[in-house]
Amino acid sequence: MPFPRTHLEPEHEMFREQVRRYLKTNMSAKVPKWREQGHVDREDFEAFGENGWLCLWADEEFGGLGISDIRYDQVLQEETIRWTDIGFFHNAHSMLVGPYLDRFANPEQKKSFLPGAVSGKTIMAIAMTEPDTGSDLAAIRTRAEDCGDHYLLNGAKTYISNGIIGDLFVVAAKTGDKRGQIGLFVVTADMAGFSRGRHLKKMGLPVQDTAEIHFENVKVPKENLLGDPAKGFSYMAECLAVERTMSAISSLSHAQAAFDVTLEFIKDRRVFDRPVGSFQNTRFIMADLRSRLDSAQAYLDQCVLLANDDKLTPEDAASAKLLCSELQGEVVDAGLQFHGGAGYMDEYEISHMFRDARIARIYAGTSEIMKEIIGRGLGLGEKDLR
Amino acid sequence: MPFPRTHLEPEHEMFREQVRRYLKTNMSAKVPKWREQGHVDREDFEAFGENGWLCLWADEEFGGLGISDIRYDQVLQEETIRWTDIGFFHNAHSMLVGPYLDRFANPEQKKSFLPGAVSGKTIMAIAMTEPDTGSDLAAIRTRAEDCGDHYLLNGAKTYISNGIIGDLFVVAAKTGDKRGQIGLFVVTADMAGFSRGRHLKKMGLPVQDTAEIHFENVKVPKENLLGDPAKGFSYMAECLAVERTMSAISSLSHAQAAFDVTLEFIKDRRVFDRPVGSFQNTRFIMADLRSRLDSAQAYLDQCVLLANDDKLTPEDAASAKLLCSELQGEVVDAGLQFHGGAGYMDEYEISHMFRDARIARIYAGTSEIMKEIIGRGLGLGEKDLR
Amino acid sequence: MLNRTIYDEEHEIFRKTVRAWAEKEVFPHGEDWRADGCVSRDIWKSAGEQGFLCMYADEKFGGLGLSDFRYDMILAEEIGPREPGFFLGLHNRIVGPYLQNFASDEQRERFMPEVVTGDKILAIAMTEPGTGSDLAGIKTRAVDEGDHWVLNGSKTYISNGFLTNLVLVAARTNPDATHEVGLFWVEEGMPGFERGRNLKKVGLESQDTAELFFDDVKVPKENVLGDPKGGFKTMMMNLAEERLIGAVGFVARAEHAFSITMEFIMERRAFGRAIGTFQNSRFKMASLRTELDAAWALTDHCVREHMEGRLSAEMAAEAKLYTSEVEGRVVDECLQLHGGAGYMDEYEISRLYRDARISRIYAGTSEIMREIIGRGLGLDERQRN
Amino acid sequence: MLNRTIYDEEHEIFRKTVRAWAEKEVFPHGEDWRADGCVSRDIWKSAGEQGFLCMYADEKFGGLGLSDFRYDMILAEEIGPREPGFFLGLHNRIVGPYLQNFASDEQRERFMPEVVTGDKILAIAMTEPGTGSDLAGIKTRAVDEGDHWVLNGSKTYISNGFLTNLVLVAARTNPDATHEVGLFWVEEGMPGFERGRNLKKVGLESQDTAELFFDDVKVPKENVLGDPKGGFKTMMMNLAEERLIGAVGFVARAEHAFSITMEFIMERRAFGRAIGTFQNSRFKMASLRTELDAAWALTDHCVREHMEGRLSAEMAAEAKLYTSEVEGRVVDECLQLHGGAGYMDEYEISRLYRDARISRIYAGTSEIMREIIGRGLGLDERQRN
Repeated sequence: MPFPRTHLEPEHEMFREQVRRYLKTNMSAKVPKWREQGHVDREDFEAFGENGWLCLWADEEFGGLGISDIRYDQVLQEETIRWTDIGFFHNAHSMLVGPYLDRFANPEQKKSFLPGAVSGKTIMAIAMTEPDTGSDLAAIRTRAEDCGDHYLLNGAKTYISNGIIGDLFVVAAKTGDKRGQIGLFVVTADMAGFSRGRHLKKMGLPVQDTAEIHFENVKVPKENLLGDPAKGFSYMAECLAVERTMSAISSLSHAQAAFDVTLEFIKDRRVFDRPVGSFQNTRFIMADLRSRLDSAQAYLDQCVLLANDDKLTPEDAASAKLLCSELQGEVVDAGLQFHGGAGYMDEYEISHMFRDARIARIYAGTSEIMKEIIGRGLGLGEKDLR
Repeated sequence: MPFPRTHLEPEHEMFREQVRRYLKTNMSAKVPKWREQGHVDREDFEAFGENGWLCLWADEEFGGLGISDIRYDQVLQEETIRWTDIGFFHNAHSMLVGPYLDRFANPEQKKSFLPGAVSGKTIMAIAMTEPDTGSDLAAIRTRAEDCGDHYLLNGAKTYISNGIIGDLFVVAAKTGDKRGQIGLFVVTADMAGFSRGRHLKKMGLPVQDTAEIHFENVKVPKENLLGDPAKGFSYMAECLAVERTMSAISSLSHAQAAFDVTLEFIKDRRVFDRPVGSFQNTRFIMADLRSRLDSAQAYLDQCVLLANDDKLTPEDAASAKLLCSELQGEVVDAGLQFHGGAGYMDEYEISHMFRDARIARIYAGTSEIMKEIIGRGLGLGEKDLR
Repeated sequence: MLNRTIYDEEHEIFRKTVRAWAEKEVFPHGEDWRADGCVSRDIWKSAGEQGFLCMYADEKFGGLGLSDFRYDMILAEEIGPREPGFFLGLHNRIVGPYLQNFASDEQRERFMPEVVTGDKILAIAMTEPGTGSDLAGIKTRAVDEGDHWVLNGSKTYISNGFLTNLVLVAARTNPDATHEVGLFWVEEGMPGFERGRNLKKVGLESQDTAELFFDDVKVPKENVLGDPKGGFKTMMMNLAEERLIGAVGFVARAEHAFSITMEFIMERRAFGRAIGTFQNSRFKMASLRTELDAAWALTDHCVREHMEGRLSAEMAAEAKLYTSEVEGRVVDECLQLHGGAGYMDEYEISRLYRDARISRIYAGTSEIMREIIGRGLGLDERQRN
Repeated sequence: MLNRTIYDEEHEIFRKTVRAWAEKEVFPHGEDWRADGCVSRDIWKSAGEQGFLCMYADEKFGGLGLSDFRYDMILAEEIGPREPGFFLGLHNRIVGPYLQNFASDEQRERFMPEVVTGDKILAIAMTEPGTGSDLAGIKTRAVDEGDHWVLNGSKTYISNGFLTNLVLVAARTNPDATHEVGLFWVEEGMPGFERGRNLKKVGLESQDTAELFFDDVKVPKENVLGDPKGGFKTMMMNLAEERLIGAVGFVARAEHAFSITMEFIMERRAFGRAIGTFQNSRFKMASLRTELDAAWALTDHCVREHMEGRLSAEMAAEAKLYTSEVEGRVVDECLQLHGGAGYMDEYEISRLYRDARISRIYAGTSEIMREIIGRGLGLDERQRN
């Protein structure tokens, strides 16, 4: 019997049923095609939009449902990962990029960008990371020069999720010479000087298109500046707690799915005349993982409730992200191991899960950055404690 | 900011304040004496009794408060561990032995045993383990022979907590030759043929008196049989989920206290001209432990709520016990390490915590037994899966 | 870093030769071979020309008569980490020894010359769909038809399986006795012998791992290796060397991962410092360095024992277990220290991470190694009953 | 189990002698010594009579002129695990070498004879309250008063601190330069030299660990070891050997824990089977066996390098780090396999567990070892600026 999740109400479970039915019927079968071509299709975003599942939080005037309860996003993400592929990044669109528009866009900006975001006609991405900066966002070099009625944007970004199919990019760029003086700009793919670089090949997440993008004298009209041109850094900090909670949700959903795939396999696969799962070593490791999955789920669900009330601290979001991504890594590793040679072969789902999972301890802030955040919260920062 | 614990209501926190004030004022100072003599004093149990803190669940007619909400027991245990010593086993009295009386004693038995249990005049212990049986309870050898109006009890038990100061023992004994045919008997220390063996010396928990006890032709009146003489095994199974939850509570409270002691130490102690806590390695390990403590707490608190509703499965109780005791082991080990040489010295509290913690992965069922339980719950038992 | 003392001067000269050849002939083809899913036949012939194949073979077969295990260690160390699909160790130290030590003179005369030139690429076919490490569970059957055997069944996860033209196949020779297994040399072109797919996998992209099918394959009696009932025993005799050559490859790959990571973390900067100078990076690398050195010490010790002919199956299992687990930890931590770059194909660490994942599985999983070691300690119910 | 090849026949003869002596003279006193908080002075003299103390000392001082490190390894292996409080290694291989290698002829003549007989028990006093591994932070001061130095300060966690009658004390000799430190031989009976408490600790109950106080202690100039400003350098020169003898002791204790656990789990039964035959037990023991063997391989390798005079400080740090971490894992898993018995004083594993906990801390914590190894790799901000 699974550990009961008390934070979900009947309406969330009804929503889950609805999502599940749709995904199983309409999308599960597309996964091989997505993996082959290296991205989902525009129609997949649009289908989500038609169902009302993009940017749930958006106001009805923009076509949204005005639902800010992120338990719905959690359910959506859990079902997406279980029935399609963890690389379908509609959640990044809705909950990683979307919140910048929700929180910092002015009414005109909302009017112009949100309808497309909600319908899925406009696929969104965020462009922060640059070659050589990694987690050190204050060190970015992309510049936005104030030219009166517009900004002139120059620079390059990399590791951009939805980078190939994206239409709208929230771009972080330096607006002055001080470290951390950063503004956020809405750049659309049709602007002159915007170009996409390589579609990056990577170990896993084949469904997720990760790309480089370049800005060469892109004229970004002032109307596309989000909020204060010097406050981008604190805007990003503000959105990170939700981003990391979402990342933790993905990791844990993926870990739960990998656990289930493995559990099924080891009950079935026999060796030395017994099911692999009946060996004590297998049983003990699965038991240990089960208890940690349940514990992480209980914690994460609490974090989700706190995030709903805007009470989730950056430290707690970092804890959730750290825990869930590390656990995901352990589950897929053990799962592959228990598959034996089969686990190494592409035809077994666990092999994809293993490859897909490795980025989770890195993106949305590495485990090391998470520990810095939590550790500083304990008063152990090098600068605070002398 | 600590991770918010949402399962406690204001009345529990009021209770915590009351307990804390009492323990700090009246009991903290006794710890060195307890450690020296190897047990708490009878008066300490009686003091708890006077405060109404023993067997909270007992009916008012027996002097109890009729409170079956185990969050109060959780709070009591957390405060006991923080302000006195983890070896003061009033919780074993109230929540490990007590429930056998609560669940299986008939009205006459309750009338005769509960008032002393509630007042602390009768200190209770449970006698299951025997030399050579360990976790395999079905293999016990102590026998209770049916002699008409009484049972004749013969055998020996070991590792009995409260074994030196205990007055009343719930004893498991074979009542027939079938494996697992066991009855439970209330044996009092004044019965002829009852004797205590050695007060066992052990690595830690000096405040907890752990002893051997012997039964040589002890005549146990039939009125002292609890329930059905053949159902002791299933009675024990019934009580184990709560016992393990309590054990998990103790482990996690101890781990939290060890974390705090260490955090304080490393902020203060300097090496190479910097506080130990300001080194990145220290900060990262403390951050990792912090996130796991929070996660375990969220899970455990959910388990407590489930136990309150009698919905906690044996598997989930085993998960909580496994997780919390393993985490406790890691916290005290890292805590001692960060104390450096000081951590190895008796005068630093962390050295006691390190020694006290090692039994937690063993008693109330070893980590291996917990994994068996959880693993079988997954359908991976050797007998279920062929 | 541990000062390895196992090599003499002539070995280091050999190492230089190997390195120069590999830089020129092997490494430049990596990308193509990964796209092809196997290395080229030409590189096998080139290795043969260099004298790198089955050096222990008699000079009359073109070999060098040199059985010193350390030359194959050097091949594993120099080539494996950078071109993981070129399974020289499998040819030289896993299958080759069957031909060298257990085959008939006639078989050696017939096969060894081309094995030494690289015209014949060796493979061994034990695993079947659903059997994994459990050799007693194989279902491929060989039926004695007088002057030949008839082979039926299928094998999977066969390394070198796509390129091989001489494969040693394990098959049951008695339907009533699971432990009666024979070993048969199956040659390319024998009717009924077919290759299946070249399997796609997590890593080792340039290593051809294939399914093999046997449909009424007539195998002449001359192609039976030794006693057709005694294949198990033969297979057991070569296990120590098989695990040892694996172990060398695992530590070597881990060492390579360590070394490219050292470069990366001293070059890449964050928050104004080389990322290698953060205490966390320093401590992780220090721990990995220590584990690597313990792995080298254990491996070299086992090699010395092997050269003295006294390496036990349990010690070989310890070496295989320990080195593959260390390798796994090293590539994981090293990838982490690369950050996002570590996930991208263009960074070598991402390939090493994927390649390494099979080490804890093939040639006997870590679990099987623990069974062997634990049973060697006497911790086995069956031995006690 | 790893076949160790480091010992020759004469070493094994010596091992038998040590073992016989220890069974008769050392081990029977364990309980008393634990109650006393230290071993007896008599056992030191008995060891001296056997020729076990500072074997490298010149024959004219009663020594054997035998510098072979392996004899001290054998003492550590045979005695340490069962009588952890008898710190022969400290006397012979940590403090003794200062006298042998860096002292004046006059000091050697004066002290060595009694050091060899065991009448003088050696200790070294570096650590101070609040400094831990940070030697640059010591506050004990020595002031030059012409024909003598005056010592003031206090030391703590001094092993052999209660029994010692000749202790080498590190003190700052220049108030303005933290790195100018001198080493002083302080003798029992010098006015102002006092011992504090024999500290109670988690384990090592029979090892006297004490505080030492120096209140205007007049130390004659003849008792200065080498350059009174150059103590740091001297201390650094002996670190490799200090860590190596520690490492041997750690693996030996872990090996002993493994061996008593093997006995326990084959004897103790649960659910109708010896608990050693459960797969979990078998796998745990197999993993521990593997780690132990890696630890022996690494340690013996380092000893060989040390005997060749080429063991680096970093490699010694690796050996210390690795063996103490392995020891910690081994005693923890072994205790777990004992179940409730493992927590009881009457089972030896409970003592081994407590004894082992200091190994990751003293003679430089695991964190300090990682700093040393990591800096040796060049991963150090300071080296780059």
